[in-house]
Amino acid sequence: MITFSMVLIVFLIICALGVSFSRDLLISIAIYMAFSLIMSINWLILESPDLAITEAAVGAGVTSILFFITLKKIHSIRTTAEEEKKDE
Amino acid sequence: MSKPNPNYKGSFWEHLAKWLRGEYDPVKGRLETKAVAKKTAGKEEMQSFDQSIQKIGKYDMRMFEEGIDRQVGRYRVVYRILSVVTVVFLISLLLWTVSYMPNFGDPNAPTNNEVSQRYIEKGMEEMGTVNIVTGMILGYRAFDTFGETCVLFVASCCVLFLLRVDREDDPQSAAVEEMNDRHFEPRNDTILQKVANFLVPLILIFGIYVVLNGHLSPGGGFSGGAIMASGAILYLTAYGFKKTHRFLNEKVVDAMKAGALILYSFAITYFLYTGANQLHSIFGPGTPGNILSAGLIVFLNIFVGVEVACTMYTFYTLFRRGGI
Amino acid sequence: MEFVQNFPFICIILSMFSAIVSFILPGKAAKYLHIGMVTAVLVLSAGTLAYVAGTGESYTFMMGQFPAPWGNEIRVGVLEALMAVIFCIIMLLSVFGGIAHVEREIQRSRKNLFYILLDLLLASLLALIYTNDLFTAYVFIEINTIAACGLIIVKKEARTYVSAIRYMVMSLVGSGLFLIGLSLLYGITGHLLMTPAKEALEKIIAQGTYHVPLVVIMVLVVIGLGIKSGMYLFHTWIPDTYGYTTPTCSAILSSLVSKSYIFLMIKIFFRVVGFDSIISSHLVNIIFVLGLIGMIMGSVAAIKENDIRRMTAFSSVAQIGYIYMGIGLGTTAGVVAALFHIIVHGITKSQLFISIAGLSDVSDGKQDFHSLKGAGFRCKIAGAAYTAASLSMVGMPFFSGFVSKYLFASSAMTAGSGRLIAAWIVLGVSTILNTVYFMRTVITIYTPVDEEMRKVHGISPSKTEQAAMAAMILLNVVVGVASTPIIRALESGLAMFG
Amino acid sequence: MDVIINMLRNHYQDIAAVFLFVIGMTNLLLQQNLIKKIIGLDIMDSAIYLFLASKGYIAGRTAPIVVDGITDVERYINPIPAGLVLTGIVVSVSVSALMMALTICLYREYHTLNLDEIMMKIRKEED
Repeated sequence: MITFSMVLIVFLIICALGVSFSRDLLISIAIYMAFSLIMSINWLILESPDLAITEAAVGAGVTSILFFITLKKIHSIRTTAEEEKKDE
Repeated sequence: MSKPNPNYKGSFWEHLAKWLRGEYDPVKGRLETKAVAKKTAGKEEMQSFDQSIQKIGKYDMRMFEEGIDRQVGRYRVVYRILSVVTVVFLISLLLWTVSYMPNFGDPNAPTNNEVSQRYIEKGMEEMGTVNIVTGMILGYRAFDTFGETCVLFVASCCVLFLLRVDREDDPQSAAVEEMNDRHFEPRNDTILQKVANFLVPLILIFGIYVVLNGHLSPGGGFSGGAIMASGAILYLTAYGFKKTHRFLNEKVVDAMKAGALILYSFAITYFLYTGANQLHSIFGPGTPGNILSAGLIVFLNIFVGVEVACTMYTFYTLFRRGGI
Repeated sequence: MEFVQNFPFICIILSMFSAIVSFILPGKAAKYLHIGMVTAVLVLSAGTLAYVAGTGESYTFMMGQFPAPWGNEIRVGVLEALMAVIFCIIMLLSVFGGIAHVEREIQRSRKNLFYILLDLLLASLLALIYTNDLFTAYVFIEINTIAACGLIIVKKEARTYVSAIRYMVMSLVGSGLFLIGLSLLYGITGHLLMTPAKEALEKIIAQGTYHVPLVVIMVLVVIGLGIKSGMYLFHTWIPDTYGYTTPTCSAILSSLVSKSYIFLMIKIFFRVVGFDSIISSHLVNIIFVLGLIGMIMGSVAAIKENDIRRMTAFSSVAQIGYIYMGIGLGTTAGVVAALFHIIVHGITKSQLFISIAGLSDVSDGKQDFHSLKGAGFRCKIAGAAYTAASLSMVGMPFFSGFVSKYLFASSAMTAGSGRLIAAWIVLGVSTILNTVYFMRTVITIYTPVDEEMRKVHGISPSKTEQAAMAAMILLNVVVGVASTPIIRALESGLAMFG
Repeated sequence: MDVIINMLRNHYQDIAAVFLFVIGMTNLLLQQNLIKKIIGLDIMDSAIYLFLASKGYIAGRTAPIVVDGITDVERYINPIPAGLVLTGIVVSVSVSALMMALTICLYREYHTLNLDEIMMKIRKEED
């Protein structure tokens, strides 16, 4: 069990570093989603199923959706701005 | 008036008068080089500490082109080293502290004292909850949880403040938002709709199950509410705003949210007031294990669930187009 | 149990409840509800103060059905009740003092949201004052932070978003550090309520175990709350935050929000870790030095500033330095002086921000010194309020600032001779610097100008705002003249803390 | 060497939490990109919660959900940290939602996600 949770921890740290060093924001967000899922498994190992279900629903679910929608919104604002420039 | 002093220009009085008028800065170029050496970096006077550490993050070549001299580059290197040193210091400080803490998984750690003992041994009897964590956050420490719901509420108010578009008062920006929303949006995607048809009821039922069984099994208002919200979000993504509006428009969501919060605050006031004044509460713990047990906790879970679901759904719609 | 003991609980719940109800009310109703609620809370807090001062004993109040180590608790003493009263008065005056600005600067459809933020801010301030539970403190710190961020962005201008982001980043680091300190404390004591945690810590200190974690906990809590209250070194968010939002919010942010964190810090010092272990860990020395540097550097930065509001914001850095210097003296007298300065600075700084708004309104809304020339003639009451607040900050007798400066100077004598000399020198230098930049503004706004410039350029402050300014001058003088009962109350409240 | 191995074995969850905390905080303070700042904030919060929750774990015991009516302390782990973290997770979601809303507003005004560039644009406006 210790080995398994150590592997999970190494994954967690790799994910955290990956977020900082990835170039693409979309990839960063996907890595963050993976981070949340691994964290949720880690909660299970720590015998806290309440936290696991909350982290899976809130961290990997809603927060990531909000990140994606933020990114999408930013892209659409950029596109609109570029179109306006073209029109001028 | 006295006659003008020939030595006036450049004198102390001229400087004073200029400073009073706001044209002259008495310490510019003198003080900041001595006392706050790091402030020489930019042309701005108040280049402050956290701005400076933010600048280490990345070499931004444009900064050099903007005519800020090479000094900035040198300072950035210094700050980069400084920040690395700070990080290493913080890690070693915390690790050093951790090494003095009780071991991980130690049954004799100071945390396992009479408090957790009572929660475990008496929790089911006093609160009627099989899930001890729920009994703790909604029973023993109910005030904290009410505060936490208020955190979500105040955050949703701030987001409303920032992003809401008033469709009646400001139709122009509403139209812009509508157009923005159309970008990158698949319209009437059949696969998505079929999948949503299948999944949305399942997700919603699961969410309701998690909320209602909060006192019996893992989960509770927060997780269940988030699950229900994700079901609603999936439906919205598949079918678009028009179809969703038939049963989930702004008024319904706001009314649900406000209603749940008002009922929650009434319930919590009753709970706290009776507790503090040693009055008899009409909501007893009931038979542990039944769905209608645990007194107020079932209702508190439902209120929290509805509030969380509505808030998350509002976040999503606000982010997408500034309103439901 | 007597019914009056329920008052603090009712205050907290009332403010949260009115926030929730305001969500479905129109803006005007939300405004009246807010004003009524603050008044009610003020009356209830005054009742609590009278009750606690009468019995001479503090009491704890169960927030739930279970007593101390199991359930939440709040604790009510003279100090808490007095702070609640003062905070309510400042809140009420600040809201009245900027009410026309709020009407002008905030969109009609968003007014109820603004009052929700104010209601929840008051709830969190009260909870931070009264709480006897560390985790409740954390939750309400978050409410406070988010509500404060909301107050920064109410004008919906591009510049305020940047200040909000910077404020949020710094604050979140602060609350993160605070929560880590809390987890460590929980790890070594197993308690989250202040009273049992203190008992457990006393045992730990007697045994000599866990010495290192204890010191780190203190450092983390001081840094975490220091960042949020604008201690020197972590003060960089202050000028941006106070400089661009609507005057009511500037006044509330500078005079209440940062002070509540300092109050919580003092509470944790006395009620959890014990002031003796703070002194023996030499942490007070660091707080003392940071306070002294802040007193000087804040004033220097204020002298360099050309925008009157940013100048006042930098003066906040200096004044918060005074408070930390008082705590850093390491004596009870020093802490009393610091607590008194919390009150004084709260009153005076809100007065400054409100009167600056009045002055800049009659100068075409500009805030640089050049445009403000002669503004004191254009709006007499704002000029008077500004002058009174400046004199108070400088330390003129008959104003509240004089008393707190006197308290700082006399309490320094109870500390060691090294501290005494350092504190006196820096107090002197800082007073001179204060005089320099405050008198500069006073001279500017009373520069003789011609007839044309004596007319109002822009909008004159409304009647309510003028009345609020007059009330603030009065309050300042009252606190300055009748300071003895307040100081006595602070002393007895601090004695109850232990 | 033994010290390090002992430390690793006895405190591995705490050590992970410390490293994640520092990574998250560095991201929050030093990253210029606002989205990455927010992710850093979330990682920092998760790390603190991991740190807090690891205080409640007791080796060989099960989750605090009463099975078969047995309410024996020797059987279940400490429920307090789990409850506190549950509170904390919701706080961190609300904070990050607020930060994202601020990010959208900033992007609308300045058309960039880079805080450095935003500061430079502001400085230009002021000059």
